[in-house]
Amino acid sequence: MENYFILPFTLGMITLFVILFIKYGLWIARLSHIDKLRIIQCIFTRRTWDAIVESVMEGLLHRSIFKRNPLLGYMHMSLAFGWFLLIVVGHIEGFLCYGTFANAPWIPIFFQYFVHYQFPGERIMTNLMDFLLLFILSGVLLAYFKRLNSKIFGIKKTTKLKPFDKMAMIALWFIFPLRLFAESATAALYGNGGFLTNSVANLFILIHVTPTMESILWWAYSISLGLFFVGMPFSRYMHILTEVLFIFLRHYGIKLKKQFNSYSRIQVYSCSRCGVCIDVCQMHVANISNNQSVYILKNIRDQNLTDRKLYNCLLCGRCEQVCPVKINLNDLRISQRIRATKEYNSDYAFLQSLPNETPTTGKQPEVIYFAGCMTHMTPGIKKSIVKVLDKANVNYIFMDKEKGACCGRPLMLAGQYEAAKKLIDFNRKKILESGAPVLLVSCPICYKVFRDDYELGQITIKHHSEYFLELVEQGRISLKKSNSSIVYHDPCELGRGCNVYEQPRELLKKTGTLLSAKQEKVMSLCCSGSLGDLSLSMPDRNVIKAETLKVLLQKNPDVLATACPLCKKTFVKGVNIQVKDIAEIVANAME
Amino acid sequence: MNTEAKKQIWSSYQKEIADNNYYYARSCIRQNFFPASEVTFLRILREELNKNIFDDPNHTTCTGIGYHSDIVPFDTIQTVVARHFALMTEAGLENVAISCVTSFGMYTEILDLWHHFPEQLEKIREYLYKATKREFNIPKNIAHTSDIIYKFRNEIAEKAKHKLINVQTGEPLNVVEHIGCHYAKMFPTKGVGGAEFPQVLSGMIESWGGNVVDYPERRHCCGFGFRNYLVQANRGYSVSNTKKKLESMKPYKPDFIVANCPGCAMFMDKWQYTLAEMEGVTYDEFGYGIPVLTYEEMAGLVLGYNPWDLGLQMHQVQCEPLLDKLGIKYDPKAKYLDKNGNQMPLPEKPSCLKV
Amino acid sequence: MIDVLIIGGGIAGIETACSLQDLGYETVIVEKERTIGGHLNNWDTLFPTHRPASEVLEYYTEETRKRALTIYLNTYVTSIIKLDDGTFEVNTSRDVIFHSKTVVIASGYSLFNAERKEEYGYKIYDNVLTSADLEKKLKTLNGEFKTPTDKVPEKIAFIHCVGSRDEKSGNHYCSKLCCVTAVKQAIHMKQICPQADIFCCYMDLRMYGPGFEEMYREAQEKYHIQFIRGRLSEVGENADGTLQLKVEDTLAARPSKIKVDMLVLMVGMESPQSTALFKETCGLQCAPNRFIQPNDHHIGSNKTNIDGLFTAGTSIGPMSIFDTINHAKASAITIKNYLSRN
Amino acid sequence: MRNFGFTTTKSRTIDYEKIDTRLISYILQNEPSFNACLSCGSCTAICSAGNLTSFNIRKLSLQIRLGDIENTKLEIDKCMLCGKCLLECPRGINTRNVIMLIKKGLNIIDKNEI
Repeated sequence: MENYFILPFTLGMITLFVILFIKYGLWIARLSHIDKLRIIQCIFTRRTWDAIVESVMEGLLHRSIFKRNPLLGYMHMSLAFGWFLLIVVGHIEGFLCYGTFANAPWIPIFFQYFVHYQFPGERIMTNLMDFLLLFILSGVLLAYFKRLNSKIFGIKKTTKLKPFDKMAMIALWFIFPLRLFAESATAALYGNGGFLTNSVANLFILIHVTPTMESILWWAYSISLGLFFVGMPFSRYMHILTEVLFIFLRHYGIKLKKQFNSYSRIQVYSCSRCGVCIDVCQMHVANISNNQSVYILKNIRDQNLTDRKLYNCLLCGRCEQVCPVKINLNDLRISQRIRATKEYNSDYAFLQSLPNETPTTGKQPEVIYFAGCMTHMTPGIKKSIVKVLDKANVNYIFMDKEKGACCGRPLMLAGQYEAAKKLIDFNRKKILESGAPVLLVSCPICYKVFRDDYELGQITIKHHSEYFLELVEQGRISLKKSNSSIVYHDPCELGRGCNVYEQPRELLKKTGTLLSAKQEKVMSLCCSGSLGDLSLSMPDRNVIKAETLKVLLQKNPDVLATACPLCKKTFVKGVNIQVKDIAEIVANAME
Repeated sequence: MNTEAKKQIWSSYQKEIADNNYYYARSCIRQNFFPASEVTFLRILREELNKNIFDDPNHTTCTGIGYHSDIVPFDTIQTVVARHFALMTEAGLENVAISCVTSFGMYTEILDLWHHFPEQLEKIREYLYKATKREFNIPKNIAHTSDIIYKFRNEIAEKAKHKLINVQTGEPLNVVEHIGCHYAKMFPTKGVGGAEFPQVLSGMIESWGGNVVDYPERRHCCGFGFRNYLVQANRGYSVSNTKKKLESMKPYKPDFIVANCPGCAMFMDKWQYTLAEMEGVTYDEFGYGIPVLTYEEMAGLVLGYNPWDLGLQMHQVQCEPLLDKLGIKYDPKAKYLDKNGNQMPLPEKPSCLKV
Repeated sequence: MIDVLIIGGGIAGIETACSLQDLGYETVIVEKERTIGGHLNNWDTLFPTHRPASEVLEYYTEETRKRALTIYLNTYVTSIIKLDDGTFEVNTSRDVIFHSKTVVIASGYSLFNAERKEEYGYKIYDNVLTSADLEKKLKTLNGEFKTPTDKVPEKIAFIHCVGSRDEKSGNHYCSKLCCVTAVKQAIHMKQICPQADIFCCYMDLRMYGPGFEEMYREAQEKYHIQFIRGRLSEVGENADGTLQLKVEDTLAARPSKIKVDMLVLMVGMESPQSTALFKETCGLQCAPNRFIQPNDHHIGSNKTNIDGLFTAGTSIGPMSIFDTINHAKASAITIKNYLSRN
Repeated sequence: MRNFGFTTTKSRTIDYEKIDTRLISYILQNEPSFNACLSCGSCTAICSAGNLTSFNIRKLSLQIRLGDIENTKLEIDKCMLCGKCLLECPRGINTRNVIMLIKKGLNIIDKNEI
């Protein structure tokens, strides 16, 4: 009769397992056939081990958060790893006491209540459990503080909560203090506590603790556990287990598709809302604080994502770089845009009626050059590219010299996937027909889409910074070093988008003194001109740009170099120093 | 609306109109579509106002329709007009009274041309002499016949048997006046009130007790536009313009329309039938259409002439509701009797417009 | 013998007097109305800040009082005669003859009489106002704004260039301030009648001054005022008393008709009749636009063809308050140079 | 209805009483900067789609204001969303968002949701 208090816990746990079983079962069942095959093929390979290691490192130890913010990392770690150990050690304790691991699930949870007698290693285990409890409680204490004042964690904003989240969170906050009090009450009555529980028990003895009070405390502990378990699948704490599932699937090579599918859903539910992405988002500069990835994922879960939030993102990818769970935040957002706009894709019927002429050079061309819309707005870059190609004696075709269709990336960014495919087909045909082995592009926006979506077969796609470096290395052009100091801005699409960081720097080092910026390479700031954002107003863009420029120009360089016509156009209206594309710098430095 | 200020503006331009002794230049359209209008005009001038007006059997069309449809050369037309002046000169007259607004525009234009290019006048004199052995003087005064009625509107008002008042309510009738484009839009100084505010018809209406409706499309063309009507494929354009006017005046519930140009009167009348047949719309409250009168017919009604003698039965939109409002007695049986009292064939009934 | 006689007690005249007093000269102002301040008395708010016109007026009233400026009110000049000794004899309606070393014409402007554009229906249709009428209405506004026919307006149109840039009005020149005034008034109307649709029909928008373009943009973006590029051709009255405007939307290249409850005509500035009188009595040279011809457009805009006769403010052409005050200050310095040389 | 071999033509006159404001209100609600257009035409001159077709975004923006939804449907599909107009606009109008709002607006008008 007096053991009924285990019911809330037990029912809660059963509910949790049933729900998780159904949810995960459905998600995995809904993965594509190929993805399922991938899982089966990889399950007995090293990948599983890697996934286990990462699960421990990230899911339990929260290494990535630790790296970014030790205090926040400690908080996450103490809760996750501490609790995990509490369960593991609890089971060992049960084993030591009963001689078997096949105990009822509530035995390790309420061990102190059930076992008042001595068993081998009892003192060590009790004190170890007390230590773990203290470890967790320190994390809980930090969590209280974080709610009250997130700033001490170096976080500017914290996430807002829904009722289920609140319930689960409050339950979570109570679980461990209640466990402490319940165990202490038992210790006060039966003297079976460790160093922590005994200390609290000494206080309890002062107020004459009774078995009824003990019972109430164990009930409360059980209820808070039960509430937490019931609330968990409907709250952000769902991430605790989903994250592990995601880590495994990721290791098995499952990739995010353009369409929002079951894997996307797993990613969405893997977000722990640690808030690291909020911190790195440049939108704060413009006082925009409702559109960061964590909110978007939350909105996707709650199905209340508005267009304004969905489209108000530069898609710079900085949040993706810091996400401890490595969620594909950009692609998730784009998949939402695809979903939101799928009813009104254009068919570009006019492309069919355009004269289909692929320019030729007579000889076998080495390169086909695609300038793209943005390069046509920066004639300096276009002229420089042509100058370098001529100087190096490259036999090339200028694909869109007079007229050209857009590459499709801007459409892609807006979610117009079907429409973009039409443009891709149109351009793809021209590129393939040219017979050139290399596609040269001078705009990272185009570069990204050519690499990811064009399926150009044997043709290698090169950004001009890569190609020019090759020309230098092959001795087809030589560069003269000047004494001007240069700071390089990594365009989002080229750097984080295509992992090209070093070639532009190599080239720049040959033409001048390259200065480093405080935030560069993977953490480089966005210029604010991004086509990824549809709703950001011009004044807000200007504010963000000013902040980026402040970082870039800290060391007073002579030249601000970039490798993207859009970045150049964006910066040029905000600074007094020279803003040059790498193509222009190379063209000027040619001997 | 400040009507006083409005009236002041509308009467601010006046022109000189001869007092007596006119050479009458008839109108092709008027005598065909409103066969009693010109007779009524002559009757009013001769019987009511005791004026001398010469109705010459020798005069011809001015060829204005041919001119505006690009099939008669301008030199030819000038010679035809010169012949009319010769007939006037031969009749010992100096003032022309022109029944048609397009003719009025043609005469005015030609005189203006001769004024600026005297060599052209000499050439035309030569042409006319070669062709007919006639010679001519430039008329002293050119007036449209509506100008003459306007000039004597107060005399007519004195003799009026009926006023433009709804006898059932005692309220003045709402009258839409429409001025032909060629009356004053080409030579504003040649029209009473100029181009923007021609007063020639509104003056008559107000003198005879009616209320002039000022509606937004008051100055818009009736839709005739010669070329637009003469080519069947273009008629949609013509009827659309009329529709625009009718739609604009409809909210004012006009009791009738009066026009000084025979073409305008014809089109605003006949197109109401066409629009009713094509689109099922009428522009009055009860489905009869808005009656369209020439100013001669209006003057005739005011002077108490028999509506059937005025030829009102020849209109598309029937005039009986208007006659009832004016309190004019008429014999419905006599409507389609000819001048000898024989029954004429009855017109077909339109499918939409009530008769 | 007074140093400077100033004709006109508007802001140009008062500012000239103040500046001259600071430079140590004795001035007399002659004003035809019974108060000083000129047109500013009838104005509600000023562009581009929407500040009450009364603030500026109060400033000058206070200055006048503090400085004890000599002003003859209800007095108008009947002739200016330049004497052989280079001084001036100025006759007035009051049988007072002034003798002064110099004269400043600060007689300002008069508003274009919108009745001259008959087709716009001013004084014919009740709901046609001029920009000046609207200012008066706003100045005395008590409670809800209603049109002259007592309706809360749902649609209002502002017509730019009434009597300006119009050969038919006899004025080829641009009055310069009507554009920005229209934008200011449109914003004001939108603020007090938020439900109203507001149109501005313009030929060109000349937002030349500081803050003007910004205000125009605000009018578009924040107040959703619709700018239609096209000049009003004709106004008709609908059966329900609303006005029907015919304007070509020249950007769409299509005629348009707009039904409005109230029409505001942005009347331009004209040279006042007195200028013609001065021209007659002392041979003052006027420009083809009938305003006084400055002796030199660039470096002598306060001078006239007559030595000792100066101008301040809009007597030489349309000017904003900002420009007028500067021109008046410049006038004072020009006069100082003249007086100290002679 | 009788056929006379001709019909009335629709008036070209813009009647502000009869303008279909569904699309323009939807756009302005979500992108107020659209109202700041000066009709300068720089967007149109630089337009990638305009280089390949008759697409004229300046004209289109006027037509949208005047409620010409049918023509907008035909025209808007030509835009490739490349964003050159965004960089060119002297009034900083968020043109790409306007385009997406037009597309969405037309879609929800089709569904009778506005």
